[in-house]
Amino acid sequence: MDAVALRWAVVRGNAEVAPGVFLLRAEGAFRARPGQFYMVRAWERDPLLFRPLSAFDLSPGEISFLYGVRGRGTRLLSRLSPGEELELLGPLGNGWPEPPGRLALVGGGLGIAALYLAAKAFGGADVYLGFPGRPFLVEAFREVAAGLRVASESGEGGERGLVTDIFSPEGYDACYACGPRPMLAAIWEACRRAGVALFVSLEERMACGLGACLGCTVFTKDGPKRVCRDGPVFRAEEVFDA
Amino acid sequence: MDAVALRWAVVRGNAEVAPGVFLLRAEGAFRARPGQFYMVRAWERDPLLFRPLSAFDLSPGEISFLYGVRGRGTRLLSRLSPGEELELLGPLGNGWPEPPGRLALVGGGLGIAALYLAAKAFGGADVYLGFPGRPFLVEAFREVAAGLRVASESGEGGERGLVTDIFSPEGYDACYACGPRPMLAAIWEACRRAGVALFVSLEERMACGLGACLGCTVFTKDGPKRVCRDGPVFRAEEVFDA
Amino acid sequence: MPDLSVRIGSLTLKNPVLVASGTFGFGADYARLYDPSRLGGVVTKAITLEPRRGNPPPRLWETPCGLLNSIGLENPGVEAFLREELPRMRALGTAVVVNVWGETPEEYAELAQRLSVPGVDAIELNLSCPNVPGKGLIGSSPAGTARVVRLCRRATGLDLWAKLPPEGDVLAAARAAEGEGATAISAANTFRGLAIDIRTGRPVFANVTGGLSGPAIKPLALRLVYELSRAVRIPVIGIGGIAGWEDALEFIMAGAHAVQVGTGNFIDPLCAPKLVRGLEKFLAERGMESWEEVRGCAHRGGIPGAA
Amino acid sequence: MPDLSVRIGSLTLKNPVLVASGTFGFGADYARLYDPSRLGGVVTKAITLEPRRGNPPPRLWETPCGLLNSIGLENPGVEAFLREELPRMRALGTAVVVNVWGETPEEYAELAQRLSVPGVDAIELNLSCPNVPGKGLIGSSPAGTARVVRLCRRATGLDLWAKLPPEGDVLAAARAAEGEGATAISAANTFRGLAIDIRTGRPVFANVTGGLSGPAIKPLALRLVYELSRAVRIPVIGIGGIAGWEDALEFIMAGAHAVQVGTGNFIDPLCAPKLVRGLEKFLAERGMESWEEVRGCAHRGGIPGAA
Ligand SMILES: Cc1cc2nc3c(=O)[nH]c(=O)nc-3n(C[C@H](O)[C@H](O)[C@H](O)COP(=O)(O)OP(=O)(O)OC[C@H]3O[C@@H](n4cnc5c(N)ncnc54)[C@H](O)[C@@H]3O)c2cc1C
Ligand SMILES: Cc1cc2nc3c(=O)[nH]c(=O)nc-3n(C[C@H](O)[C@H](O)[C@H](O)COP(=O)(O)OP(=O)(O)OC[C@H]3O[C@@H](n4cnc5c(N)ncnc54)[C@H](O)[C@@H]3O)c2cc1C
Ligand SMILES: Cc1cc2nc3c(=O)[nH]c(=O)nc-3n(C[C@H](O)[C@H](O)[C@H](O)COP(=O)(O)O)c2cc1C
Ligand SMILES: Cc1cc2nc3c(=O)[nH]c(=O)nc-3n(C[C@H](O)[C@H](O)[C@H](O)COP(=O)(O)O)c2cc1C
Ligand code: FES
Ligand code: FES
Repeated sequence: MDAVALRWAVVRGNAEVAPGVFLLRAEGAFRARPGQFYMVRAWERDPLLFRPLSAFDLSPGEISFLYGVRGRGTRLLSRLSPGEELELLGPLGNGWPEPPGRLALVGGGLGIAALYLAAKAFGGADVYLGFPGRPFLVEAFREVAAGLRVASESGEGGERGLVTDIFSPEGYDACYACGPRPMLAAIWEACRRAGVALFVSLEERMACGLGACLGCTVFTKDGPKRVCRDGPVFRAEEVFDA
Repeated sequence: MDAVALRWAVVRGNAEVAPGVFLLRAEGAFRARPGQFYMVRAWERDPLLFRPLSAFDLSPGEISFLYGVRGRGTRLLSRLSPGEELELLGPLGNGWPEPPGRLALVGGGLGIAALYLAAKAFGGADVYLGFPGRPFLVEAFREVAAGLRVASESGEGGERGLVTDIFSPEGYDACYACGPRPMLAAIWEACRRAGVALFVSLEERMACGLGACLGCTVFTKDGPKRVCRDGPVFRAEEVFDA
Repeated sequence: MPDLSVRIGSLTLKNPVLVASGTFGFGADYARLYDPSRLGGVVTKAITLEPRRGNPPPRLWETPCGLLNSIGLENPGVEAFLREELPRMRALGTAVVVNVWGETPEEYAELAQRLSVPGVDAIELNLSCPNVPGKGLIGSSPAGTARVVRLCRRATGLDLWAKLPPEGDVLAAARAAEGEGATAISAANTFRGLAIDIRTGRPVFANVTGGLSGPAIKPLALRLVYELSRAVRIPVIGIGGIAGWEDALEFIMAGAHAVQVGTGNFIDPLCAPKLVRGLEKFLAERGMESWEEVRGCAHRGGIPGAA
Repeated sequence: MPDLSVRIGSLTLKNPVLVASGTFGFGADYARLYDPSRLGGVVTKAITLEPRRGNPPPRLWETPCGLLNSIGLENPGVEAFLREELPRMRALGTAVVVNVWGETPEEYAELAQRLSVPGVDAIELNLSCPNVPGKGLIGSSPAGTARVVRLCRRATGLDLWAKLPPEGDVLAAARAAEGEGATAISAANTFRGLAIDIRTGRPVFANVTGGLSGPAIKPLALRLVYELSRAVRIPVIGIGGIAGWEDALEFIMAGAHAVQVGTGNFIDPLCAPKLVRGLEKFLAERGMESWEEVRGCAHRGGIPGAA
């Protein structure tokens, strides 16, 4: 069983990389596998719970998170300044498996947060990113991707359209995807037809993050599974109707 | 009826003037009479309520509060840094009356917060301050007081003892006092004997601060009174058993 | 501009936002901050036949996102209310609802009768004050509720709002009130709670328990309003933890015709008028002209056309 | 060093801090953070005769200082529990209390009988799960409670803790449980609450209502425990919104023999062991050797000698 720790970390930076999207950097030596996440908080009792965020990047002495401002929790995170502290519980979840061969990483919107570390760790992967608005962090991905294609609504920073328009599973041994459910479903459709193994990272509301409360359960073909402990990464055939 | 406003003010400074005692300065043009207070907050819903604090000082473009860290609310206030904002509802309460002649101001502990503006506004008053620990802001009071005497437990910064040891009402037309209940009771005893008019500033837990909720009621000889609206300043014979 | 007005019995409120009994005095205090004519109505502090001085301090205790109070019905009595306060309240420019509390059903009826004067728009029967030493809650028994409403119904032609406690058999009490001619159900009063001062080991209030209000209780009050709005046909007025327009909207979606803001006034003194604006904006943005489609939509599969 | 231990029926807990059913799994998850042997005991997620998959997502919804849940009894069933989980739980080094839920009193009895094996220290009868579609709460009726406890009392020699809902006639249900041989009363489960998603106008949970837990309910649960500890002679175990040692102490002062931490585990995963340390420090600083003087002191005028 992996060790999990509850730690405080000092904020180093919290830059708005796109409207409502922040890259939060914090100090400390952290170990997480690609696709794992942390439960994050920087408040006392309101809101009550931690917020799950994927480890976006790790470097010696630093961890970073890429997050969008959605509600109260992420709004409070976005107000953090360097020197302030946040609480981190993790690393949590299974993370992406070791890739079996040629790998495509497909991310939609903030789903790209779960893929950067994968691109970095699993060298040689092609990366496909889709953005509803203006693309962000494309240059960072370019540095770690074997190939990179970007889709956006306006075509800015790449091609016009959805990430599902520019991605085809042909030629890959596996695809790892993270993003909104309809995007995952479309990619599953394509991978299933092409016979390419698809792994997806899911999101559910979480209370404990550790596997104890059964708040994040999804129903799969193999029975109920906890996104926080059995996931967040699942084989697509487990969670989508084939 | 006095106008009351709800306003945001930017913090200019928040210095710890003694262990656990802070002087919070905020920007803006405020008008309050000596002895009036503001309902203050710098948080969302936890804690739920504003905290009542006396206007310690006013100068053109600035208001300040002197407060001790007691619980959650004052602890949150103590963490405010310059540039951050606080919400102020006020000015509230009746404040000290115009003094009838020779005036003594008697403060114990953080009760001194309600007296500085009075010393400044009602020139020529003698000030008596008592501190359980090390005295603070004595120099500020010296500048505005006609006469100043200080008592503390160790004798540091003045005489050893309680403020009730160094204060005698003889020769005054009125005495205004703020501090812990036992101190007020002792001063009432002395003033009653000497036939000197005593006014005291009381504290009760408050929800609205405006007079609407009846949460801060004290029972007086003239019936129930609201500390926030009918007070916080009361004639001593109203609130103490003669 | 959408029409925010709502009809409760014989009364048309200009909007569904009222301020709750005991949290807004008689309106003058908050009038120093804003014009109460922006509100749908003001509910007074509970009025009793004789003046009462209420409970000794402390009367307030904060809890996580909640407030315990033990005010205990301090009020000047009906005579002084009619003489001193009502004339001022008539000038507020909004509906005046007088909250009353009696020791017996007969006292309620006497209050209702004496308050049947111009300027009083409705009477709210406080069947649920948890803070009177030695008194149970009339409103937690359907029979007690029925008796109070019946006697008051005979004593006055004014609209009668039955304000129920959130505990006990509330649905049965509401049906009993409806059966006896109540115009509306106000749901709910505070929940009975307790705090102990760990420095002394004693309950903080002389009366031991207090009434819990504020955002903490919102999910509980909302559940109650949802159930009540199905249990009775008369309008339900939602009360409990409303501190933003989103909260008010939840109550309306659960079936409330109107809402009352209590502790929300203390969290933000401008809470109530902000609610009015927020609700108006919501309707306008959705292109809705009135409350029809939204009120009670949680019972009908949601807002028409929402994903 | 004060003696923190407490006796509940035949069981001696090393300290009065347990973790509540459904919030700590079977102990292994939090064991990655700290050693559960520091706790007085672990209460399992509710076990049923057959495996259950529970309710569809979403199952959680945050409210001000509270948490609504609609888990719906997901669990592997008693057989898998005995085979897979119990052996691991025996190694935790603390008391193991198995929370059970049945559709009928007979199911409870069968569960109690099958769980009467080495390694199970007590059985907590969950008479109060608010989240099962179409099911009322057995524990809100004294007769239902009595019947469950009676059958279970015949089926097992283990201690039986009756876990009651916080609503309904709880005092009568507790007396009924005591009368039928329950060892302790666990008070309480979650309160029934509701949330509506204002974007859709629909209740957020498929099952409409959920159970409210967390600091928001603390004053309500504390009031209940205060009343229960006077209503029955068997120990009361206080549950509801405990998130710090001060909260736990309030419950003990109100008369609880032990407490359970539920949502507090989510607010701070180290909440429970911190509670143990905080309580120990409190007793030590006051020079008290045991819980005698503190437990229930709120009924007796407070801590002896406090101002
Ligand atoms: C394993 C995992 C990893 C994630 N990684 C990222 C990431 O790297 N970057 C990022 O921007 N977002 C990520 N999310 C989503 C992120 O957790 C939510 O956007 C966030 O919790 C919203 O909190 P809030 O207080 O701002 O929103 P609110 O809507 O106010 O939150 C209310 C409640 O809903 C929950 N919630 C709301 N949206 C989601 C969601 N999509 N998934 C889960 N819970 C939700 C919150 O946790 C909270 O309990 C991840 C989610 C999961 C489960
Ligand atoms: C009119 C008035 C003027 C005041 N002026 C000052 C001042 O200038 N400087 C200063 O240091 N203190 C002043 N106080 C006291 C100050 O309001 C409390 O110390 C403060 O509210 C404590 O809040 P907390 O959250 O830190 O403490 P907590 O104990 O956590 O507060 C819990 C609750 O108790 C209330 N409370 C606690 N102590 C008091 C108290 N003594 N009086 C009223 N309510 C209390 C809080 O408002 C809150 O509702 C004043 C009080 C009143 C009524
Ligand atoms: C300080 C205070 C005083 C109250 N006094 C009364 C009262 O006199 N009559 C009454 O019916 N309700 C009274 N209530 C209850 C409120 O009207 C309201 O029902 C309750 O607070 C729940 O709403 P909230 O959560 O918005 O505060 C009082 C509440 C508070 C907080
Ligand atoms: C996610 C979750 C799951 C729960 N599951 C159970 C359960 O299976 N059986 C039970 O008796 N109580 C269950 N409860 C209730 C808790 O054990 C506890 O009684 C309640 O949450 C109140 O305590 P708290 O405020 O400390 O959380 C659950 C509570 C939560 C939050
Ligand atoms: S969040 Fe608790 S089990 Fe996943
Ligand atoms: S604080 Fe509300 S009346 Fe004084």
